[in-house]
Amino acid sequence: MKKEKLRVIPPAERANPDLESGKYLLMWQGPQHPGITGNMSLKLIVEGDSVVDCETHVGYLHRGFEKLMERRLWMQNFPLVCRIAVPEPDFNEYCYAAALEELAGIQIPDKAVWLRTLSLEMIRLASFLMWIGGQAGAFGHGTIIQWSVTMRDYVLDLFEELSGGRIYHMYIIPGGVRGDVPAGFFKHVLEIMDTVQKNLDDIELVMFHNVVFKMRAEGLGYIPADWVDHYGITGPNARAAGVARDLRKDLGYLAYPRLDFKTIVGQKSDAYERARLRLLEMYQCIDLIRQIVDQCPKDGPFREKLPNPLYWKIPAGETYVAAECTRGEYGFYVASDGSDKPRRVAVRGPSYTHAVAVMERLARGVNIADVAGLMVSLHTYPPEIER
Amino acid sequence: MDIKDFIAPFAVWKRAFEKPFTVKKPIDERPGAPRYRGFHINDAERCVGCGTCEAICMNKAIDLVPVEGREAKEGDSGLRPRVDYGRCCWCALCVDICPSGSLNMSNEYLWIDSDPDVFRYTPGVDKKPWDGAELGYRRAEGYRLLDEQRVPMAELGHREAVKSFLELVQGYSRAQAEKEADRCVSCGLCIASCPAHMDIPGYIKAVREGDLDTGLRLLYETNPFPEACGRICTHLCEGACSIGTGGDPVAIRWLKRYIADQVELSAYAKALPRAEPSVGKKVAVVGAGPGGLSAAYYLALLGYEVKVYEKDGEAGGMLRYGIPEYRLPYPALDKDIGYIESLGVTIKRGVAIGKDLSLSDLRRDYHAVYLSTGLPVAYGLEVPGDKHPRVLDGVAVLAAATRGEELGLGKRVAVIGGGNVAMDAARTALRHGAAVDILYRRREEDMPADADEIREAKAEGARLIEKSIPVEVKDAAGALAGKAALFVWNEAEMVQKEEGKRPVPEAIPGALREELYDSIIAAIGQGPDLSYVTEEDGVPMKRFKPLVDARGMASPGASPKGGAIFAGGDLVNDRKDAISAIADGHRAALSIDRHLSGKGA
Amino acid sequence: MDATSFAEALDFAIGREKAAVDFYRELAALASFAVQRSTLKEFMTMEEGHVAMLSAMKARGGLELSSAIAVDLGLAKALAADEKPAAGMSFQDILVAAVKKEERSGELYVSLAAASLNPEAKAVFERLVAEESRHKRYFEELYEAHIARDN
Amino acid sequence: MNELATRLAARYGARGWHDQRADLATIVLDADRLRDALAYLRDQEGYRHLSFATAIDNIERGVFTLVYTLRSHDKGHSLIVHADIDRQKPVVDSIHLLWAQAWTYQREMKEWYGIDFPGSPRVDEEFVLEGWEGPPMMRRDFDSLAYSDATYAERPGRATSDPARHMKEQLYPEAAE
Amino acid sequence: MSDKKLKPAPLANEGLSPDERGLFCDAAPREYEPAKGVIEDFYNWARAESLWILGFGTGCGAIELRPLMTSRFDMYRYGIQARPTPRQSCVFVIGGYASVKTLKRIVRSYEQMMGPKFVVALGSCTINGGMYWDSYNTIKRIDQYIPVDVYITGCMPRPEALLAGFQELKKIIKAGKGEGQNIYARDFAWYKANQKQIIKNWDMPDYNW
Repeated sequence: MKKEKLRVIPPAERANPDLESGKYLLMWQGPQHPGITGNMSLKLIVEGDSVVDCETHVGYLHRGFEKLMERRLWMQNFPLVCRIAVPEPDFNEYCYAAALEELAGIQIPDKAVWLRTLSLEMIRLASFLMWIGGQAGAFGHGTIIQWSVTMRDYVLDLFEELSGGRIYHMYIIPGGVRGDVPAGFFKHVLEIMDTVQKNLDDIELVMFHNVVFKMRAEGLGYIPADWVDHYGITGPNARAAGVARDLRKDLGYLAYPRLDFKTIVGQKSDAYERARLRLLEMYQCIDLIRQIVDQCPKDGPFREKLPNPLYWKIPAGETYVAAECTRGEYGFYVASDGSDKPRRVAVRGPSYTHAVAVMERLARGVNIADVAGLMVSLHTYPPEIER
Repeated sequence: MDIKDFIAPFAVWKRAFEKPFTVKKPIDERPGAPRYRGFHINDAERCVGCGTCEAICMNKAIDLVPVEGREAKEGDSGLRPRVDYGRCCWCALCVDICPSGSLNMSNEYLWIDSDPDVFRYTPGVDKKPWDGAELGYRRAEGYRLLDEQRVPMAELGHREAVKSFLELVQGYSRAQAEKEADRCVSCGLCIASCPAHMDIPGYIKAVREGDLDTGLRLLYETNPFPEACGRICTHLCEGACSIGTGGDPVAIRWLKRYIADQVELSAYAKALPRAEPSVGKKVAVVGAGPGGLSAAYYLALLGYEVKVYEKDGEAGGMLRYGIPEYRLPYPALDKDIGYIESLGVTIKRGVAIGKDLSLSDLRRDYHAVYLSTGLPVAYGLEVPGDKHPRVLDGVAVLAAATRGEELGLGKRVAVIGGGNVAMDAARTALRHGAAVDILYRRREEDMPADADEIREAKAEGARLIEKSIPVEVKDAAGALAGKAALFVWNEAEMVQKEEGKRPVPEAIPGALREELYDSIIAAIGQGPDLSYVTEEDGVPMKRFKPLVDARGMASPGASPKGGAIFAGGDLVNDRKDAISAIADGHRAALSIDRHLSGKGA
Repeated sequence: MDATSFAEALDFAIGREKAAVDFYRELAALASFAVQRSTLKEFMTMEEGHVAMLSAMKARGGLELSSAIAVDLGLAKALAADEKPAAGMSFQDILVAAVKKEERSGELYVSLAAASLNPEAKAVFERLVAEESRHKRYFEELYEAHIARDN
Repeated sequence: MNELATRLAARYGARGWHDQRADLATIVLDADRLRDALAYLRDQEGYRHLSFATAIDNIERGVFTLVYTLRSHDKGHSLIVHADIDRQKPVVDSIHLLWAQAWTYQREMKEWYGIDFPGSPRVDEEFVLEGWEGPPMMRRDFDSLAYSDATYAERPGRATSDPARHMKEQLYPEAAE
Repeated sequence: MSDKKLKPAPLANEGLSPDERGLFCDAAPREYEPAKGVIEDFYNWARAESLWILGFGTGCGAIELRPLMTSRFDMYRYGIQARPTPRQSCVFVIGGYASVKTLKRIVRSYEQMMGPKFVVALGSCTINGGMYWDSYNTIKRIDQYIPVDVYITGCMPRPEALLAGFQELKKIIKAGKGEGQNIYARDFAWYKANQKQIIKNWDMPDYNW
């Protein structure tokens, strides 16, 4: 079986099927559906068991963050932003904090830089661990999630120890971080990394050398490299298509320039390749975390003193701060009018394009049973689309 | 696809005998981490009910509620935060910002109920299983959202200070003032403690926002002596400041001074309210101290024609004659008084009531009279020998210094007393090159003087001799007779004689000490001079002072022929500080207006 | 002086209180302005109250005085009131005179109690010692609160 | 980067180039030349990646300010392009043909601000809201709290006191206001 | 709550096309009629020990269900499992905030669930709006729209708290006090009125079963 033959590039134009003809069936996948990530829905038009057309419907999780943030003080938004993306809140915290610091002209202490990097890498690992369970599950493979979610839980235990929160850490606060690492924390980190790595080895064997997974994932959802710019695809989805873009390298924020890592690039750009690339990035995370533990300064302040948060005004200006999250470019656009509240905060989540424009296009021609697997292979997360 | 893809998955069978991941009894076995952000706990004793937690809470999860058995008192609103767990997001910003550090979080996270209305409680007041939890979120060492340190005030060094009467405190620059104002959380706990109930959060906000005209207007709403109070106020407000519960209180006094210093006198009129049109009534004020002039200011604003009678050559009362120049320079005081005069208030300087004019004259010529004559009479030591020519009285020494007279205190000076007059006298003597001992009957912590004053007097070189009961003043022997005196005191120990009362100094038998001084300045207390009030004025008196009602009126049964008499300030109240006198003056002005206009009688 | 009976002892005490009334009356005659007179009158009225109280006790034939001796704040000993208050007397002058007077009364009753053979009279004098200590304490507290605020 | 500013100024009347960071600049354009300028930036200047597009309601000036953030990965530089459009007549050219995901942003702006992009796919459909009857909710004159209070029931029984007022009532009620 | 005793509004599946209308039941929900004595006790025990959750992640709360479902917390050993369809589920977990758009699906899913059915609400948001108290798109009190049996506070409540919530629910069910379904039937008109007040495009049947 030649794999290349499986790569079907769906048509650019939307189909306009005649639903009255009886040839097609309109079906909804979601919001309450086991084959959907998060609370969103796909409106599928199917012919037999293959999808003719797909429309994404979002908004089930719309809370109006961007409006609410305009009502709150700069510091009051800090607990709010992490809720935008539940599996990886820290990217929100970082982008928001960094944007504020840039606008207010605040330099954060070196220790905070390292601890921020640590928490971003830890949550990257945790988020990938949750994703990989979902990816396997979407192809009917229930074992992986039993392992990987537990591994994720171990990472969350670390977060709990560090920040006092399991899901919402609220650790990266404008000005630095909220506390130094507790005694013995780095030791725990290294222990957990060993456990996770061992488990990843198992997952590698069981999932990536599983004939069922291979057959279902290979060739599914092929993204040509020239779509990357056209669709604004970022992160592993772009890297799996052979486009070497990693904001950690490109922007060189936080402590990344001081860490030793290479951008992992794929080639085949199908669901299997993307999954494999993410697995490699998980190994990379573990490696980075070990480097951070090794290099993080032991002493020094962890937060810059800021003005009274009740009246903190940020000089008028605007900025866009992006970071490489698990799924790609995560960014906060923050505009200040010089008052004590933001004028506008806009959140750029990678799922915005991956789950809508890209998904709609890729779903065409796919077997219904593979829609869930395809969606998970794009690693989307609805709340960052609708905020 | 190769054979490995079929076989590899079986490899993990090797894990079958490893320890499973499963937690046996999750609910029992997994307490929250030591830093876990669980339910709130609050030390209700340390909490002062400032509501800063409520202000920072973006979820509006916190209400401040009255608590049974907890009354409002100075520096404590008596309210306590109540948390709605239908709102809380466990971000702990409330913990991070809490000025007193009383609010924390336990590591408890289990709370399940069928009734959605139960998820509210007042931590530290309503009993909860997690009260007193050892573990849970506390703000990290070295991490606070509020700045616990006051912006340092530039002051003359102590060595420099004693060489001259230059003002010690330099005042804040704009950047410093705005930074200091930024420390305030606008809780308003201070307002109740200020005798004048000034809108302190309001004018601090004005400083923060650089709107000094508004700041000045807010100051003058309750206090027409911002320059003076900005320097010498007893700042009870700072004692009540919620920020002071976990650090330095906000420098409220210096911020007040900053506002007044920054606005030129010529620009005052633009910022401040104009006087009402004349109501055609006249009021006399006796005594041009802070209280009398305050009454005059507010009366003038209300449209009264006000004349102030002052026995001394200059207006200002104790602010001028009692407080040395290095604490309150005369130009600053002149600015306050100058603005009051600019509203049309006439100050008759050098006119003593009781001598040049009688009180009944005033009652005849004015619709109302306000007595604000303060406490000009210094009390004596009342020990044998206290009439020795080298025993001086503190008030007189300070007044002479103000007048620029030669003091001739000599090289060795004793100051008897622990109040602000004693400190001022001691520091004045230091500036005249004397070596100064301050003798006080009790301990340093019992001294009624401001802590700052005591600290500075000591820093400038005064020696503090605590627990010393005056026994006798003896004339010096030989050539020094009449020119120096021996001060004899008895060393004392503090004895707690009665439960709940302050300890009493008791002389240690035989522990007599004596020391030769060129001058002995008695500053043990002062009393009023009421020789100008006669029985005909109808002023009821008790314990050597006029009795006033809640309105400040001292002549409830005043005959219809004469104007009513009101009294206030040190003469009447027990606080005996400038800000209380100012508050009395303001209150009396309003009462006089109500009395004369017939409003709200 | 040797008081022999309850009634006589009380009579003696009433006499002392009456003398106190006269003391304040004499001072008031010296006074030159209103507040002095009103203060002295205040104290005088208090002493008249004592007279009335003791007289009533005598009539009822029972002693209704507490035996609790008030704590001595130690001011009386320290104060030197050699001179009698004069026309320009201040509150301090008046209070010093009052404290001294109460102290003298107390001392007198102490010696009377010691000298009394009649247990009844002795008891009366002892109670009067306590009573006078409380009067003195009253003036001492006034002195602390109004005069020696700063020392 | 100033050469780019000059070229954009000459070709599209761009102005107000501001370097926010070494790798981020902002610039202002006229709305009617926006699409051409974006196409130029994409095709000629290497700004091939559209990070996001959004709008700001500058109600004080009576305009919506559009925000397009482009990135040139070759130059390692991002450019935020602004264009004001009349708040009363919020219509602007669609760029859905330039970037394949742009229509989603435009759909969002249509729903959230009421800015129309004629020709953009599904632009008139509801995006995140359903059955919304209020005005576009990201407009500054829409008050979220007032709407929420009027629409969604709150659990009763809450009351708070202001410390200063409470202390006045308890400690010195006699003082005049 | 006295205002719950509204007169039942005339409800019908009007507005739906005739053939669609035929797909739904056209009768108001009824209260559950318990069996006699021990038999009902037995039923309740059985119900309590097999809680089947509807797999519908309505808010952030869904994220802590995964650890619960998987090996570390392993809820299967407590007789709890997730089901893909409302028709097979008896427990609805409201995972925090509910936007209006989701509420519509919540109502629909809830009504389609088999009785006796129970609702567990997670987090501050379900109790009084939580951090989205001033949002234009989220409700503040879920109990205005569907009856709730157990509330679990937290943001997010941990898996252990969820588990404790389910244990509490079990106790309630065993005691025969899981009244949610009956309350919904009794105050049906009130719930419908509340739902319709905020779900502006009511294009679904009034009777969703």
